[in-house]
Amino acid sequence: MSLWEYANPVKFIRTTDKVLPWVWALTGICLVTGLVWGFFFTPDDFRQGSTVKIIYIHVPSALMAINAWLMMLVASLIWIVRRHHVSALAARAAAPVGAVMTMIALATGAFWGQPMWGTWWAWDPRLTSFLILFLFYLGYMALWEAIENDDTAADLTSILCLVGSVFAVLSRYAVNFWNQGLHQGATLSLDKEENISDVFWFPLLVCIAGFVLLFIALVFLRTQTEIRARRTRALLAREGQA
Amino acid sequence: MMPDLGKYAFAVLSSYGVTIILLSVIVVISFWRARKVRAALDEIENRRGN
Amino acid sequence: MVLTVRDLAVTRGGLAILEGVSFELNAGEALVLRGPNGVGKTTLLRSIAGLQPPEIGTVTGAEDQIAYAAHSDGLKAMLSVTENLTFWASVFGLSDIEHAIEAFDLADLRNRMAGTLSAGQKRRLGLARLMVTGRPIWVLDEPTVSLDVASVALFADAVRGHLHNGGSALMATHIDLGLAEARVLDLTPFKAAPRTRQMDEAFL
Amino acid sequence: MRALLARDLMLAIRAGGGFGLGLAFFLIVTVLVPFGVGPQTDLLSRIAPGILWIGALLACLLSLDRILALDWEDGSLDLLATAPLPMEGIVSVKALAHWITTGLPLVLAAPVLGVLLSLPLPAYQWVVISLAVGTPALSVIGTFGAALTVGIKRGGLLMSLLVLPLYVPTLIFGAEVARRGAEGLTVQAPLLLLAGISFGVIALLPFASAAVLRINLR
Repeated sequence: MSLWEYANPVKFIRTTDKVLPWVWALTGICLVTGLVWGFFFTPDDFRQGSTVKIIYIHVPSALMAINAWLMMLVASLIWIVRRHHVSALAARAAAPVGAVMTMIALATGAFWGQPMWGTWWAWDPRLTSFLILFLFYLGYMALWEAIENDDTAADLTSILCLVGSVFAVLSRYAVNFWNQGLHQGATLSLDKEENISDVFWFPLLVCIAGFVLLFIALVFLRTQTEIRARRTRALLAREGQA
Repeated sequence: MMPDLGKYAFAVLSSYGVTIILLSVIVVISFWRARKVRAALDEIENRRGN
Repeated sequence: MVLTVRDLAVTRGGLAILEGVSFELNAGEALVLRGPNGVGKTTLLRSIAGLQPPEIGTVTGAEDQIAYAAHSDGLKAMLSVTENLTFWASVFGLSDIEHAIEAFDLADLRNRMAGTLSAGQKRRLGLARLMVTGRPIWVLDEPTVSLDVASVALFADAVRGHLHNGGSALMATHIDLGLAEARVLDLTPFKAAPRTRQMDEAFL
Repeated sequence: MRALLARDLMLAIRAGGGFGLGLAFFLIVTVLVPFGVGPQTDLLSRIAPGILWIGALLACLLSLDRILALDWEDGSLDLLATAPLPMEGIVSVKALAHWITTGLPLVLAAPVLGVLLSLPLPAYQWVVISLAVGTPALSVIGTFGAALTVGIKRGGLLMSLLVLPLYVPTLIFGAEVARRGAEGLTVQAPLLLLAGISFGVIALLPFASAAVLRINLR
């Protein structure tokens, strides 16, 4: 019984069908708890006032924006190496979710930046990197849509994802070099947890868990949809032939 | 019930608003498309079964 | 030089169209593929030429031996007849194009731009390209489209000369080339049973 | 390979459009910018390095779909794939031909157009050097984009969308070299990084382009 068995589409659908309700329930619990806790029951920051509440959506969405791309990268590699269809379809399913996460991170960043820095948008390295990431998501999705043959599309988008990842890292480097920026350093780091106090830290953790679960739930659901759509096309093609 | 957001109310509320809207959109689209595709597949499978 | 095709199955647009195709092509032999439109002649030839990986089965003896000619001739409108031929010859590491020009009666056209040629003249130029490649196995997809009777005869002579020199030819065509020695393989019996491609099998 | 390069160059000369198109576009961009931002010399001279880089980049982008699409349409690409040339070599030669017909003229034209934008005197050499180092990367990356979209009808817009984010690091470092040169600062760091990107993509990206092209041909 190896992990690769889940790469069988039927097995994948059967398993995720069993798991999905639980994931959705957990997602709901975490998101509602985290956001309500964060919005209603956390104190204001002495410097940033009530805007600190934005952290409960800004940080998790930014994390997921990057992690979604990483997940697509891993899925693309699996498709290239082992040619499991579920893997390619999961990458396709994750892209719009990642794009939405990027949009949320950018939008909340703008709303936060306006009162703090006095500007909606600054060409700060982090902001710029996320904008570039968003462009990568758009290009990736557009390429999937543009190609008719499913396997060709899977092959080409996987390679685009690999090449894109390299260039995304390069861009991150480049924009850092180009502008030192306004954005504060990472809020979360393992060795200095004290830079954010527990009052903010626990609801943030719950929110991150909620966003991760939401991502998983959405990717499972959307991958199922992609598998069914592919199966529909395969059946239709066979009918047309017979 | 509503916490006092002070002068930053607009920033905080619109952040939460945008997030909830965007997340709802992607969730609703995902479910809608899942249902549509599932229906299409069921129809073909039933046709084959008969 | 033997081209061996074993148990080949090919797909087009996600559907299996031919399966179990096997044949051998020896030096000096010509094989004509026949079959109704859509049976998969083009796809089969593309697989043999190595442009498309076959679904199942093997093609041996094809590596770096094949000169492929399809519906489009790969001619540049802004290059003259000589320049087009010289280019393809040098891509294949050769330089002599005179015999090809002669064989396809292109001598009068040699300085004309390819874009100003008629369809039949372009086709002749496209076929002359085969002769400058120096490759022993010609894989031809509908080589006689838009050729008149005289040109078809020229082409048949060129093929015959090629076979005589130890080459071989694999052609998909409808018309009679007047090549009495050519074997004929009808592809209709190899039509694949309705099934999807292996790749899609996982979804069924 | 040399034959392929010679053919592509000859086609670019004969068919026109090859050399002329990119240059004309570059000229249009640099002429339009002063109309857009106003004729103040000090402002123009400050943004001139960036404008020249953006103009060069757009001119490259515009001519990308000619790299492979023409050979795809007339079947040459199929025939080249069966020829004894490695696909990696074919895409590299195509990129080189694109650079010679588009990138090189842009490099040479940049100082002339710099006059129109009152480019500061010390910037001339750095604009030329940064373009000379950076435009090969633009051609190679562009060939990758062209290979990705070669089978798609009207893939031009899609290709721009795919290539644009890939151009970002090259543009940033290239424009940075030009800007620092204009301000008389040291350019060593961005220039080295720009050269690094160029060498990196020239060495590695053709493998990706070749893989993509093989997938598209099958």
